[in-house]
Amino acid sequence: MMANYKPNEMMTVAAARALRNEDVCFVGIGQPSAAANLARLSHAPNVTLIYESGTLGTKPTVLPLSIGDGELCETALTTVSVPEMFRYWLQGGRISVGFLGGAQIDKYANLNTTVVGDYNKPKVRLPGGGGAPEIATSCGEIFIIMAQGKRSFVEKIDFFTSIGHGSGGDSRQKLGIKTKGPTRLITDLAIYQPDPETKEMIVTSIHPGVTREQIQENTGWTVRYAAQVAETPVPTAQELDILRELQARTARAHAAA
Amino acid sequence: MMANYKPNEMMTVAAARALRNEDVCFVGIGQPSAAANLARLSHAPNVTLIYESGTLGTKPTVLPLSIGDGELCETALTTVSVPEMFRYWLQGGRISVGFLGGAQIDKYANLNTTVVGDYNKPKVRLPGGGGAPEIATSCGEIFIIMAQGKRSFVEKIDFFTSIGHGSGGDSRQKLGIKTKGPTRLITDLAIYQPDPETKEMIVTSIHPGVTREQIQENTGWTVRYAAQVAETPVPTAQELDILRELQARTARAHAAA
Amino acid sequence: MARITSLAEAVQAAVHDGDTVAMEGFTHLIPHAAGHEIIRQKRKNLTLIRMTPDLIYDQMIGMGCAKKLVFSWGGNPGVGSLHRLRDAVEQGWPNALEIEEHSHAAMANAYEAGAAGLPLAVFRGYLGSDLPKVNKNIKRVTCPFTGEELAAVPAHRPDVAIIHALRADKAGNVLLEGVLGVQKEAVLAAKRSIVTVEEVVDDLGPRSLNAVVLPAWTIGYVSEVPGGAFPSYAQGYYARNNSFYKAWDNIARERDTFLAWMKENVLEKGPEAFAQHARKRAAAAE
Amino acid sequence: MARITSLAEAVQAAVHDGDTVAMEGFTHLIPHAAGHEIIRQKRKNLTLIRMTPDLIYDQMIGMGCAKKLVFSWGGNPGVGSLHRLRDAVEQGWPNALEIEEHSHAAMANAYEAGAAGLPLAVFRGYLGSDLPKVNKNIKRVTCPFTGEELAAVPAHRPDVAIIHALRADKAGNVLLEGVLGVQKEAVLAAKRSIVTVEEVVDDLGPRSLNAVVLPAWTIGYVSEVPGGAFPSYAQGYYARNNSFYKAWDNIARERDTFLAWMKENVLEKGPEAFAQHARKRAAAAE
Repeated sequence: MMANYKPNEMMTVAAARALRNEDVCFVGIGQPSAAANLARLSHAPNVTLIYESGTLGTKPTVLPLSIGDGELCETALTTVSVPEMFRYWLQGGRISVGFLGGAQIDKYANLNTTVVGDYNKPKVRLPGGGGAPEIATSCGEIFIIMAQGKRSFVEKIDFFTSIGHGSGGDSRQKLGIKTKGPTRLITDLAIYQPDPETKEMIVTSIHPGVTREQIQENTGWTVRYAAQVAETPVPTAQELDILRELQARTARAHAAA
Repeated sequence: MMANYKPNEMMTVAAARALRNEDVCFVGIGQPSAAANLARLSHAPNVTLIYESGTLGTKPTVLPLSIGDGELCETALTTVSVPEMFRYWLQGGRISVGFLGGAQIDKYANLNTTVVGDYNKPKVRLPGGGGAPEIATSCGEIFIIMAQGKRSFVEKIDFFTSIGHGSGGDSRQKLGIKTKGPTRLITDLAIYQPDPETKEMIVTSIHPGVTREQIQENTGWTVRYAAQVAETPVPTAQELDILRELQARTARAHAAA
Repeated sequence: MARITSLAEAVQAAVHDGDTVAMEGFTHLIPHAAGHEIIRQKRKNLTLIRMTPDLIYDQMIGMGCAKKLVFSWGGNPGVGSLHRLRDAVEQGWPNALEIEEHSHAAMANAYEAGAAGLPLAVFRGYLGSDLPKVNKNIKRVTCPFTGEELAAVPAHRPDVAIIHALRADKAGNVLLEGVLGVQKEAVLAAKRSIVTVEEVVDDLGPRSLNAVVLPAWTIGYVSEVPGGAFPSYAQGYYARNNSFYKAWDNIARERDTFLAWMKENVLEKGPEAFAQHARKRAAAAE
Repeated sequence: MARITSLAEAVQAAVHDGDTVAMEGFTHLIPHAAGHEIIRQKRKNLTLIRMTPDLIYDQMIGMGCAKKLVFSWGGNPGVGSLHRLRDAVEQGWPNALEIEEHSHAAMANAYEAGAAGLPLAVFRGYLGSDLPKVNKNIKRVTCPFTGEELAAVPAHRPDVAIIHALRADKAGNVLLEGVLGVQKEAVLAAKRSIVTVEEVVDDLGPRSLNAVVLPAWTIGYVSEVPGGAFPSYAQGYYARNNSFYKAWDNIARERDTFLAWMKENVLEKGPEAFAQHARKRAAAAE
């Protein structure tokens, strides 16, 4: 790939662009936090960022390492308790976008962050669901950020930690879920969106320089494509500058601590 | 009655004396508030007073007219929301003594503050239960303060707003209630306590100068007496001074507002 | 996202005939100015929800705005009865008033459940009380772990919540402090909301990291109405006017004195009439 | 009523072998010093409850204190796995560890319900998740008003809750500020409690009227342990030591490096060792 940016940066930039100024976003640590703050520092200055530690409307100068760094609280409109966060704010239906990621994903964007292998005799014990099971069903829609690979993009996930589109179609509605679920899967190679009928995640945009072969090599199911597949616009110089400055500030702050 | 105090003052003083330094007391407006603060300003300086408006550990200089006067909040350790008050503090079982009163009481200390007459066609529509239904069952024990009279001390109350000892005996336990219920009924004439078996409120102490005839004349059921009936000690000069100063401060403050 | 408008515009836009309306404020921060505006705009057939109906609902009921009242304690605190409420319930004047009666615990839990997006509130309540016999919205659920039977009531989900708060910033973020009551829950539980405030400021200013703030994006309308809680109070602005609460007993006792007072002090006035109460107190404090 | 004692005395009195222990702190105010004291006092067979097990439980599990873990997210935040937790679950070292796994929403609601004296928490959760298949403590209750099926989990009612807070006054009233997590709920839900604080002061000082305060009469033991949250942080005292969280990954990866670190830094030290972290930060800030 000939470019002055890394695939990871393309992924973060593409995720950031999906956020709107009027969104209220439940942010997870890592890539989602970078993407959400890039959005806030570029095209969506009024986007409302919420971290599950209770910080409402936070505007961190550096990215937090943990979900409850002091920086998040000090720059927030206010900070509520964690029970209140999950009752009034998440379950209350006040969040328009939730970000999720995971160790495994299937073509319906169901996620596993619990175990690899059998639950009672795991090959790898992963950290677990945390907020994901209810983020997946309570937020208006879900954006997923994950780098692609055959071990993570699998035909069948070992454990349903949080639901995406279930077994496709009207799976969510049948469970009584009223929210949209994953509307975007943003990877280091492409952007996927759900087929309107089957809800399978299909590629709607390919990042510059990436081939369909590369995408298939890094996906454990047969990848489908939209009728019209776009090329993701390259990160702008401004997007890269803001993202890199944010990450440099973050690295300095975390090293100093 | 030859005395330098009023029956009302005797009632308030007797109620105050029942509070202990280590009590956490859920205080209602009016007589309970006067009694609780008299206790705090005399023999029980560390008694913890809680008002249902959310004020924890409040130390008002003047008595509040309402349950949520600013004075209560400004002198409190802190103030919580009303849902939290009823969930964590009252239902949480953290209150040792609740004060109640009412328009009607029966011999098992069940209270009516809802209606006189039929519920759907009331002769008098009273204010209603407020916090009483759950105060009556969640506090460790209940002190009731009420001036006696045939219209209020009745054989049968028109509506069970809050339970005392139900129909007596183990009524409370049968309903799954684990708290003691009314342990003291303090009137302008006497102090009643529940019979250990039947739970009927029986007179255990008569205020100075009051006769059994007077008590019966002001009670709508046949009054029973403990084997040993005490005479309530007269209010001390100190008790009266503190109470009267408190009430004078209160009158001045409310007139000024 | 909060729109900062006049109170008249806010009521015009957010409160419709037949709505379920929750006006909260637990002694503190009762939205009296908003109640007067609803009376002036002649809203009818409202279902009024409020823990402690108090003077504000006595006025609205007496002026014929309400068809139903959902409440837990309907008195004039420390004074006595609400005469207009009693007249409506006992005599059907000016119209019959349906009542749905709860305990405070039930009402507080129902607001909490509404804010939490749940259909019901579950709590330990009403044991031994007759209220479940006269209110079909009090049911029981069984704990699947212990077998304990608990009380259940429907969550409050009003069409409109109306509260008074201390101040808002220009973006519409609203600060509450002091006796908090159920106001935050009422706003979060409602489809629409109006918040009157003592003042709109550039910045909410220094505050606790855990200050009670309703973000602008949870609120419909914000209106600056200094003194708008009178005769209730606004912590740090003016005190509760206990004398007025006592005086109300005489004003409201008879229909004609009530109507005369409402004409002079509500129908012929506007929200700006409340400013004198904010000012009077501020001056007195100096 | 809170007793102000040394941490060693508090743990001695309040934490017994076989107890169910909740040590909370959501990134902020994690009671690391108390965890070390429990390790030094060699408590065994504990059931450990915590939303985010984190380094503190990685250490306790690796040192053999725990027989069961009730949790919702067991990682090193922003870094990766908890190697001692994984070793216990995957290899049974130093002993097998039973796990009861929930979501954050369930854990937060279970603490809230415990604080509220309820036997269960009811919320909208676990829809489409496999967790109810592997956790028999996740059930459903039906709303009698709407028919909606909601999730139910038992309330947390630990034998002991242990938290770290900013400061206490001499009566034992405790102040929290900043990221609050579920600490207040954990203490109110527990039969006994220990609160370590950065400092014991004469007076809690100027604060919001709605400051988050645990009254002395809701707390068992208060112990002054400056720096006691390290490598977590104490708002206004010292920042989170993100470098230590990253370093822990290497320390805990292998059993021998872990044991060596625990010997040097925990077994051979006392609570006073934490003071350097409070001081270091204070000095650096000047």
